Amino acid sequence: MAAGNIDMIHVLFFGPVVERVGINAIQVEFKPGMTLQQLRDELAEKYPHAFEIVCFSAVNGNHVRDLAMPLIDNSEVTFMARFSGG
Amino acid sequence: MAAGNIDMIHVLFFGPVVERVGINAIQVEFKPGMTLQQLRDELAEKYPHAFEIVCFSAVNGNHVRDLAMPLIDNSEVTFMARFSGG
Amino acid sequence: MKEAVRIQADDFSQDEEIAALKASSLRMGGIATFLGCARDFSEDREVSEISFEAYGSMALSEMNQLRLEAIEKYSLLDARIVHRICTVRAGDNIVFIAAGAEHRPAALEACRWMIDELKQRVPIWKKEITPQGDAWVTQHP
Amino acid sequence: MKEAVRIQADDFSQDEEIAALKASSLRMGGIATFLGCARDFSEDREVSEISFEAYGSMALSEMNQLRLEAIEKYSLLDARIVHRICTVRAGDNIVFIAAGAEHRPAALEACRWMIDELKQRVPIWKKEITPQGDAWVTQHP
Repeated sequence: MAAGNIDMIHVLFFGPVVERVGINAIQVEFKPGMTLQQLRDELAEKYPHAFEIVCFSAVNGNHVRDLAMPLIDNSEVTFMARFSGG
Repeated sequence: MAAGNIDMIHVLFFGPVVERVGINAIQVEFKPGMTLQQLRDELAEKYPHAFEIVCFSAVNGNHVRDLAMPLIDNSEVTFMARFSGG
Repeated sequence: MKEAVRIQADDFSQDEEIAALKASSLRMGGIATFLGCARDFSEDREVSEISFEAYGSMALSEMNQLRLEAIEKYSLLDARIVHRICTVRAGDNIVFIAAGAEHRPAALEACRWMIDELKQRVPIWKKEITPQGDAWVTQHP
Repeated sequence: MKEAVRIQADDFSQDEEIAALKASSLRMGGIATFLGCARDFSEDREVSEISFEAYGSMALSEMNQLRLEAIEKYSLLDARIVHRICTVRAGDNIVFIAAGAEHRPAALEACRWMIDELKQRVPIWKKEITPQGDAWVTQHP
């Protein structure tokens, strides 16, 4: 962690989740050792209505199914509702 | 049978069968009670090389699987090789 | 608008065929198509062109029947079948099948069923033209 | 020539996409396509338009990955995937998938696999726009 800089996780929301969160991106302070599950739990507590429809998670644009995955700082994390493209 | 007229069966050949018969249409005298099988046997005796590749028969443009079908005069009959369209 | 089932020498346009298919219903959510083309066989055999012959009246009536059966069997909103009868070279279009349905499984299944059935029951024959001469294809590949 | 995998607002032409697909190989004997269109739901619900949103960078990378997997899995000669991200009305094109192979079974199976997989793994969401307001579709139909 560089002096004076707080390392962050960049969280993005899309479509139906944005509507329930009320904003399409938030920054969460990165804590060493933090897992995707911990981030999810933290956000789900803050935005329970939005997380009711969250089905998928991605880190830096890749699907992540194992929520035990440790995060690294400056990651781009997304919690997504079921897709309806096509 | 009209006086002076001999009723006929019009036999058509296509593609690989024409090549083996040497002609694309022939007339066969219609005999009352004649079945598709009898016509086939008669022609197969005359054009054995062509009938080696005959797989399907049609009468008046309709597939006929039951060769016991009696023919009526002036029918258009086709003996066809396996199809290769598409 | 062109007929939904045709035998013709000329090439066809997918855009035109799809536009015609769509014109039949605004409830069409899925359109599956199959386009058969002449393959370049030149690595195996020296086939330079492929020529098609049909028992025209029967082929057209079988294709029309096939379209109606597919519409009934898969509850399609519409379907189209076009087969060229002419001489084609590698890359040229030969056959086009399109199936439009409310949802995609019916469209995809019907499209496959139609091309499989067409090959089984529509009286069309293919001749391969090579520098050594012509040869009718008498077995399915 | 346009990229084989694209996300775009504009409509696309099947003829252009097929020409681009064919350009990759003269050994292509079968091309299967799937076109997804906006259905007119007006008999059930008053949906006048459908609007799409994507996680753009991930959607494009998933679509590229999907194309490569399909080419590998079905030994395709080439494949294309185009998805529109915009607002569409009944009858408008949404998604286009094309699979080209030497023979038809691979093309037909790969086409179906790609559209099924796209719906499962590509981050795109659909919002229905009605006179009563907008609503995101949160379940598969």
